[in-house]
Amino acid sequence: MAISVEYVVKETTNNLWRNWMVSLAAVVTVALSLSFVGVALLFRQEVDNATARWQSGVTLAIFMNSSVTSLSNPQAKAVEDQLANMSQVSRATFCGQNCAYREYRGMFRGDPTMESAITNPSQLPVSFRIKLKHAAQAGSVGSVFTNQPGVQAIEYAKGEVEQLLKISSFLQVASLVAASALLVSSVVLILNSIRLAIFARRKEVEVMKLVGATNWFIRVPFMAEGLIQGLVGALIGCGLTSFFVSEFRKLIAQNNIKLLQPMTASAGEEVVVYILLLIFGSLVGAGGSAIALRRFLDV
Amino acid sequence: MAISVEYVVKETTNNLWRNWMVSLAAVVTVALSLSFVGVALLFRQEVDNATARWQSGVTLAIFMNSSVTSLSNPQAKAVEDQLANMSQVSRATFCGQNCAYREYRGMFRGDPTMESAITNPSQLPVSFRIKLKHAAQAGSVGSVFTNQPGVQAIEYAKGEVEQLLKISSFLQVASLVAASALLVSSVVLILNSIRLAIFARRKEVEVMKLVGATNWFIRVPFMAEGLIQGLVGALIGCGLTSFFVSEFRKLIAQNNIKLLQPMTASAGEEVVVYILLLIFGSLVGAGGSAIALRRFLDV
Amino acid sequence: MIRFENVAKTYKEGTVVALEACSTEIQKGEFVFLVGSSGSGKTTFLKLVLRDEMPDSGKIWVAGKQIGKLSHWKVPYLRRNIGCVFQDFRLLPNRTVHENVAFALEVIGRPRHVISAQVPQVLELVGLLKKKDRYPDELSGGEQQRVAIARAFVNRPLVLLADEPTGNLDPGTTRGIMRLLDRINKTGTTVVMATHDFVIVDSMRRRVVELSQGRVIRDQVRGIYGY
Amino acid sequence: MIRFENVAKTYKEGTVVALEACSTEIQKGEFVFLVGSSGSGKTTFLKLVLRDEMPDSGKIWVAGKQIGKLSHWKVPYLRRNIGCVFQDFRLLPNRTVHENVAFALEVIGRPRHVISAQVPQVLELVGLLKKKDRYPDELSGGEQQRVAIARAFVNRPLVLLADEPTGNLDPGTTRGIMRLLDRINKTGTTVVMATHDFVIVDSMRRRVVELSQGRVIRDQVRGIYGY
Ligand SMILES: Nc1ncnc2c1ncn2[C@@H]1O[C@H](COP(=O)(O)OP(=O)(O)OP(=O)(O)O)[C@@H](O)[C@H]1O
Ligand SMILES: Nc1ncnc2c1ncn2[C@@H]1O[C@H](COP(=O)(O)OP(=O)(O)OP(=O)(O)O)[C@@H](O)[C@H]1O
Ligand SMILES: [Mg+2]
Ligand SMILES: [Mg+2]
Repeated sequence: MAISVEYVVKETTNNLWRNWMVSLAAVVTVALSLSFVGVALLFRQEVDNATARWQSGVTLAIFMNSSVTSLSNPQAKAVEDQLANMSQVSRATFCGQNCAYREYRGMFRGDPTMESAITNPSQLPVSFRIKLKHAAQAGSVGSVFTNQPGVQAIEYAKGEVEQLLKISSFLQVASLVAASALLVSSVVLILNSIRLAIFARRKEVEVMKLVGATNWFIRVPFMAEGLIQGLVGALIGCGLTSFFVSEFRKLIAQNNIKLLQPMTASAGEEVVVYILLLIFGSLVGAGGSAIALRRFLDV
Repeated sequence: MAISVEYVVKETTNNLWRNWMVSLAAVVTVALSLSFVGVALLFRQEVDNATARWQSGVTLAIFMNSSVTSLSNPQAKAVEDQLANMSQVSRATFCGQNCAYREYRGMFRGDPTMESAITNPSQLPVSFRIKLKHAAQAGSVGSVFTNQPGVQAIEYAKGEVEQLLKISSFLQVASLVAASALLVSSVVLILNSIRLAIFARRKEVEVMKLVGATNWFIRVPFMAEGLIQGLVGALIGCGLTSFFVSEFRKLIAQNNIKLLQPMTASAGEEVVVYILLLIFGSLVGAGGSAIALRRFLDV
Repeated sequence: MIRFENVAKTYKEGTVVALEACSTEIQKGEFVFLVGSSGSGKTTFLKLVLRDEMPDSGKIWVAGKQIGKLSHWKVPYLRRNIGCVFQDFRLLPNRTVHENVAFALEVIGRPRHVISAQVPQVLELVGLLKKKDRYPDELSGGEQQRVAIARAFVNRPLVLLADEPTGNLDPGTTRGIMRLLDRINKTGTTVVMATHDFVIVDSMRRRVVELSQGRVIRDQVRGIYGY
Repeated sequence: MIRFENVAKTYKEGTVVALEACSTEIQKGEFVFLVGSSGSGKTTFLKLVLRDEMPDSGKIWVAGKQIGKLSHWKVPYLRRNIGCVFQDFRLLPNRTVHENVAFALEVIGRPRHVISAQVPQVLELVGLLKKKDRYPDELSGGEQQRVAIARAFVNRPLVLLADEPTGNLDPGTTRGIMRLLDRINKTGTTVVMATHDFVIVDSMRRRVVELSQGRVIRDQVRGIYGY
């Protein structure tokens, strides 16, 4: 049997309006919880992108003694040969004193202490920058060179990247935990708003059943209610996510926070996140309705 | 008329149990929203403490040319005299090459590039570290020395502190906005759970009114319900706050994130935050009950 | 029109017996009083006809269909052939008389022109056309019950079930309702009415089916309330 | 015991008149039938006595107090002097007979030993002591109404109000309820009962107050339902 769209719209609007407080709370909670999900997802994407850049660089560096100033030094040569023969190494490049000086200048531009400290490439040690096939092998490759003559130190490119990854994964876990707790609240709120709608209309439902309305005719307006709450919540959640992320980027850009600067996500990646949020929203709405209809609507 | 405690406990437990789903959602939402409040408050406290330390240090530094190696240099002497005569300056200390070297070693401990770069105090510039009466005067004081002979650069201690303050205030605003939206949801959820309890017991309430139960006798179990939800939510919120904050500290300590290391709050400050959360929780609970009783319980 | 064959129905997992080996047959166009003391199973009988409850055992035919075999989604279509009237009217308080009656047609998807044709017709029949814009609480009990009957009858059901439709009404109003049910019955609609009102039963002299502890203990063509 | 002086009561901002210039007096220990057609104001009369509604004008005395002047928090104490019985019983389905009756004492803060003494006594009076552990839906309609009467009476009220207490019951059960009310009246309790059941009114021959459109149009000492 055809259910007129007009009827569903009218009844759903009525239902939403009658318990506007609960509907609003449901929408707000869905929006918040999905914005947590959205921020966590986008953040993850951005951190992935940022660390991908880092990873395209160096995973391991072997610093030579100050006595070693170029590749022509036999100790440097020995290291180079060894690296060339290691299957775990995907690429190894030599960074001479000029390379080190360029890097140093770039790192400490605008910092007078540091700038005045090194004024000559010869002050800096040379090093090998090694890209591995698998980052996890960094330790085993590094240990080979630990006591090699001429080698001053092994540096793993972990420092900042790892800190960034750890803080971001901590924040992600925290926000996903908050999001899932909120999603539970959202489902309960949606469920409740439908339950109250069902209750407010219990007499009508009773009469409908008596005079032979089909079950779907009775159910559809309530289902539409849950779906709308979920979707509106998700839309607002998308807005919040985009607002938060763009504000955060602005803040980072304005303040020149170097560590976080490479964090970006492409428009395509953002859209995927928003679509995910909308899907989540409708699932939450549909889930809430389904439970409410099952438990409180006896048709 | 005395209301027996046993009666209130029994009825309140029943009410909470009957709509455990809504009660749970209410408690979870209160807990989450208060943990946002708690984290925001504690974070603010910690950032205050951290920046207070920074501020007890230096707000302005004047770096001298590499030709200036000690206070006995007339250019250094000139700067020192000028500083001594400026009323805006609260304290100015000279940091010679040994002082600079100590600082440098501390800053880059464990970083071979940097450690091997400077192996001698004579490689570093000397500087004056100045504490001002009002941080806002940093610009005007600094500008006096900009073109002074022997001065290489003026550094303002703003960089990191300001970044920290900006990011933390952004996170605080975001989490307080989320917290207030969630507090609204909490009130609605508590209100709802009481509304459902009132509804589930409407027949009993009707009989109670008929046989002459006093209004308070009828109200108290419902009020207790809201209060308990608010308080339990607040307790869990305190737990979440303390868990989050301690995990965050652990993370920072483990990873040697220097910028964030000075962030701590004393036990007393934490306790104040927890008490605030408990007060918020009971206010939310009482607010929710009050609205529900007013709107849905006709006594 | 309605046939019960050895129907048994219990509540609360068999602990409360409502109907037991109940068999009877009601023909098209009959007017039947269902009598019996409180708890004898009258309401249960009517609920079974409406398939609001399912029998524990036995077979029930309504309008030619064995309703035990009816699939779940067909139940609404069965109900469109059955009108229902209750003691407590069950009108929607926020709808006018006209809207209350029209509601019954709307929710089964009748087009608007059918509704605007049929509702005034049935309101005329129950004598409430002039009060069609009043709300239920602006009507007397008897008038409200007539609206309920109009709603039950607007879809021209084959059967009209009435569960103590006059229990709340004063004797004068009761007589009005009975005349109305009689008129509806004369249009060919089968009427089954559960009642405690022996004055009505005794004065109308229609078929009386008496239940006692869930069994048919009497079936009289032109019966009275007691023996 | 109950005195109405020119009481008027309207609903819906004065648009629906329920009582108009209604004056009457009921003495301690009387048994009064309140009759009148549907919508004549019987239920409104009882609600005013209970202070469930407030009159628009006029004065009402119950048990020696003018209840219009009663402050809000004293209303519960007024109600402890008044027992109420309704057509639909209003029992709590998840409590046994004993618990239903005890509930009325619990919620007014009676100590437990008083409850365990009084409840069996009143259940004895209504003849349900043996069924005290049953739940309402395991009882017949008449038995349920007797539980409701027990609950209304357990606190030994001065007045017992009954609004169509036999509307749902079959004639045999109705007679049982009337005997019980009669017994309660003989203990000295004033009984006011609104009813449509002319058979009862005509057979009991007690004082009859008839309302019509909110006015007392008849007050007969040993009256009948009609004229
Ligand atoms: N939903 C239910 N749950 C449990 N028992 C029920 C239910 N409905 C009815 N009963 C029991 O089934 C039996 C028959 O009830 P039914 O309502 O059919 O009687 P009735 O003849 O309509 O009585 P009345 O004249 O009081 O309306 C009774 O013992 C009743 O207590
Ligand atoms: N809550 C209410 N809101 C609006 N009108 C009401 C309300 N309660 C009663 N009325 C109206 O007041 C008038 C008197 O109603 P009341 O219930 O007192 O009559 P009654 O004598 O008890 O009738 P019945 O025999 O049908 O029970 C009626 O017209 C009724 O419609
Ligand atoms: Mg029945
Ligand atoms: Mg009435």
